[in-house]
Amino acid sequence: MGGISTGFGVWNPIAWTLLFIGILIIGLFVRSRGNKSYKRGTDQTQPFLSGNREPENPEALHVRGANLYWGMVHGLSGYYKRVRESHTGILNDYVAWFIGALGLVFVILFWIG
Amino acid sequence: MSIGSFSFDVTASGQFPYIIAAILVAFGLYALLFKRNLIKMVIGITLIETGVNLFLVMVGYRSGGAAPIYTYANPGQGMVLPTPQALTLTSIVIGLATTALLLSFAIFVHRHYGTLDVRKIKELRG
Amino acid sequence: MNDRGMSVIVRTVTRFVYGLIIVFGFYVIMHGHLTPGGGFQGGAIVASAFALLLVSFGAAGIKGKLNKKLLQSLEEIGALAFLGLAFAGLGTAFFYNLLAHGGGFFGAAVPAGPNPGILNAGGLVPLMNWAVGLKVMTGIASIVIVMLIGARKEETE
Amino acid sequence: MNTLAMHAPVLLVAVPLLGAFAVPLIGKLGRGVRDIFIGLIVAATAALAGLLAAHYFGGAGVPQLYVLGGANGFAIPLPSGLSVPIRILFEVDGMSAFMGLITALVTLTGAYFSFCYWRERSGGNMYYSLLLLLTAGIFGMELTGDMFNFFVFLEITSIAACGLIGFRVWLKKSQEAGFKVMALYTLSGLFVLLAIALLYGQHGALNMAFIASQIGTFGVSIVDKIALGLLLTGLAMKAGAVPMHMWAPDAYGEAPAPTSAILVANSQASLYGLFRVLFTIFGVGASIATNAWILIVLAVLTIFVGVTMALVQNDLKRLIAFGAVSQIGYMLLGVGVGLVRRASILAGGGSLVDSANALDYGFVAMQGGIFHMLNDAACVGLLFLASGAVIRASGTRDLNKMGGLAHHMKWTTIFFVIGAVALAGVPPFNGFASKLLIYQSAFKVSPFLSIIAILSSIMLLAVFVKAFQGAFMGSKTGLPEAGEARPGMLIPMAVLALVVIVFGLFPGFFIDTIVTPAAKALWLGRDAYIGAVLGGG
Repeated sequence: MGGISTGFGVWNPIAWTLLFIGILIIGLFVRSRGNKSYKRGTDQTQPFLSGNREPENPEALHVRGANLYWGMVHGLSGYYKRVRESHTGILNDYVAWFIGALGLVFVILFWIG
Repeated sequence: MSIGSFSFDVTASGQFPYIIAAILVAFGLYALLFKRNLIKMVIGITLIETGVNLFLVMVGYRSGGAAPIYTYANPGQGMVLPTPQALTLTSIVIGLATTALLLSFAIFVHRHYGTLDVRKIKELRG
Repeated sequence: MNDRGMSVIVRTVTRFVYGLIIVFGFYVIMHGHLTPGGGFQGGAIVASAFALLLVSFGAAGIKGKLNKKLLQSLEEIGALAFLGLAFAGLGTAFFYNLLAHGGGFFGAAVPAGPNPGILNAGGLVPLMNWAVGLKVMTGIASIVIVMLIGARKEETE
Repeated sequence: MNTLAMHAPVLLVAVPLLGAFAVPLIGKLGRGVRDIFIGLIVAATAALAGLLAAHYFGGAGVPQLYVLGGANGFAIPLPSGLSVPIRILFEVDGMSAFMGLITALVTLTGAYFSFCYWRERSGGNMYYSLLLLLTAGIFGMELTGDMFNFFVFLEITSIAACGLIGFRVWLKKSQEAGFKVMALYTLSGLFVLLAIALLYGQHGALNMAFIASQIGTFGVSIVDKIALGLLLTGLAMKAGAVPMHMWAPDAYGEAPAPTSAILVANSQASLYGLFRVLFTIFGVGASIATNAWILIVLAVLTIFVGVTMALVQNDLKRLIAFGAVSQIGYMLLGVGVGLVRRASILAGGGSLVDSANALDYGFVAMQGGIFHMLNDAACVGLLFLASGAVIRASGTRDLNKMGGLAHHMKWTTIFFVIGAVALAGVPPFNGFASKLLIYQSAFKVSPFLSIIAILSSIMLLAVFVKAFQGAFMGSKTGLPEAGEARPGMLIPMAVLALVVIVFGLFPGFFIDTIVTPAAKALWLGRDAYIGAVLGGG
């Protein structure tokens, strides 16, 4: 019930959810059979910070949103530089984009058909 | 060229208003693209609007037609099309509202930014 | 422009003409269903008289004479009246002209051909013209007042 | 047909309009009375939209016509015997009714959320007045069958939307956004008006069905093509398609949180206008394939640029706004792929009726694109409402200054996560269902399209991980106002979350009942749309 068939495959969310819950239960069951060597009050409960000492102020540990994808943005810096610079914030440029797109659409419509 | 009792003026002078409309739109676009002052950009928008309105009125014009008012034309006399005139009127009313809103925004932008130079009003970018 | 308005000449001429402008505006609204014009045009003419008063006497000159709150209330009433008249025809269709060609109130038929027209015609159209006229004259007047207040704050800062 | 259902199309516009004009007067009676009045108006509007949809999807299945001001039909017979469709018509087919449902959902939740959102600050009568005006305008755009009337409603939404963006005159950025958005809206509106004038000059009528039948009879002339280009670009700009999207993040980001979602619904209404133009008015003729590829190019650009720009935003609302821009691309992609298929069917002399089922990739793409409109409205609405609650609690919109809010606002966190994963297309939520349809059918046209769409969905998930990490994760902070949102704000969010979950768990049911009729109305409803107005078939 409730599934969709796309002509290429079938997607049934109810079956998927039941399967997900089943796998979750199996996973939890496997986990519960594991070795219970966890001891409270020892160094095991401390977060692992590459061997560094935990800072006094817990907020220093919070990776702020802006830093989250630093690496990826850096890797794509060539693309990002161009795209961010095209969002200049100047209204004339926005109008120019619109007129340019309009011109392009006209060229396509009349040239290609 | 004629349809029924109306005729379309296809001579050069008959096309004159269309040319004026095109020129008005072009001037308006020029102002929007190259003028840096917010007020001048608003003027550019109103110029485009005027051009479009002129075009609308001209679309409904039939040479020899009377003003489309019931009590003005003789029975049997042709009238110019009333619909585009109603449209133009509506468009003018809308234009009044948009222009008023744009100018109010310009006043407040000037109060906050201390300038009307569009190149300096770009806190929202990137 | 300062708070006291413009020169004596302008103020004197304004005293003469602003009443005439308002009367003319009301004429345009009233004959909206017969001649060029109508609610919006007439309302704009009346509002231009308010704008003239504002410009020539300055903001201080009209203080207490044009009540912004009252103008805005009248604007809403005009809009509601227009919508109410549109709702009135809902028995048949929205915007249905109940009164036209009924023979009674605003129900006369206008003869074809050049004639001065009959005011008592047009059904709901003249009433709607009045509603729109009320809305537009008060609306534009309040826009002008608000913008003047905005511009004056600008000068003092 | 009962009287209420008969009058529903016009009442959907008239009731919010009445509310918009009455609010300042009712507001004088006090805040409680005013809020009750607005609540009633919005609820009545939503009920009318539901009634209209129930009438179409629950049986009628034919376009419903409403003639404004006319007792006896829409055409006024002239002495010459010519009968011109001059009256203003409202014409409701499956797509209109479907869009009405979306708008009703978004405005209902947005308005009820506003009551609590503005409690301390000066919400003001004007805010609600503009909100109701915007609602009326959006409904008008979706229901009208008249080109010029469409333009009027377009401008009403422009003015009301910019009023909502900029009514907080003490905020610097909102004024800047208001001016820019208004200038661009006006420009696009004027080009749409120019196109309408050209169409009027060519065909002598403003009725969409009449123009469509004229184009079907006489073919697409040069003037029609110019009008098509202007309409396509103008409406794509108002929908926020890249590269004309620059206003969209400003608008969605600077508007008050409850109305941002309504602005997205406004963009979707422009999208509806675009689809109406491409499928009904220019639905037959030479250039359908070209139009389709223009849509697809716009779609790919919108999806990719929207999501990559969202990744680098540090302002919570601007981030969601770029995400919302990218979702417009999915709708364009689905419908564009459908249009490509439709063009090839029409060119090959195939039957549209035979292909209107789940076995034809073109129709599946249409279903996906249209279903995604509803899903996007629900998810983006949920995200914007949640961001409003977050901003109220933390007093900032900067992701670098927030943190640890999950400790204070558990429910808001849950709702935000639901909206975010659903929008990013994580199963089993509704975004996945519609995106799956788009991926699989776009693959048939070009694998490249599917790859872009899937990659961008994954990146969108990354974007929301960033927002979630920035706003909700981390240790408890000493933010002064931090605390759970009020019930009045949580309930609208819960309603939207429920919609997201239910549509995700039972997509087949909703696709069968509402999405397929809406897609069919575009896919093969052209003749019925024209026939309802002009008679015959």
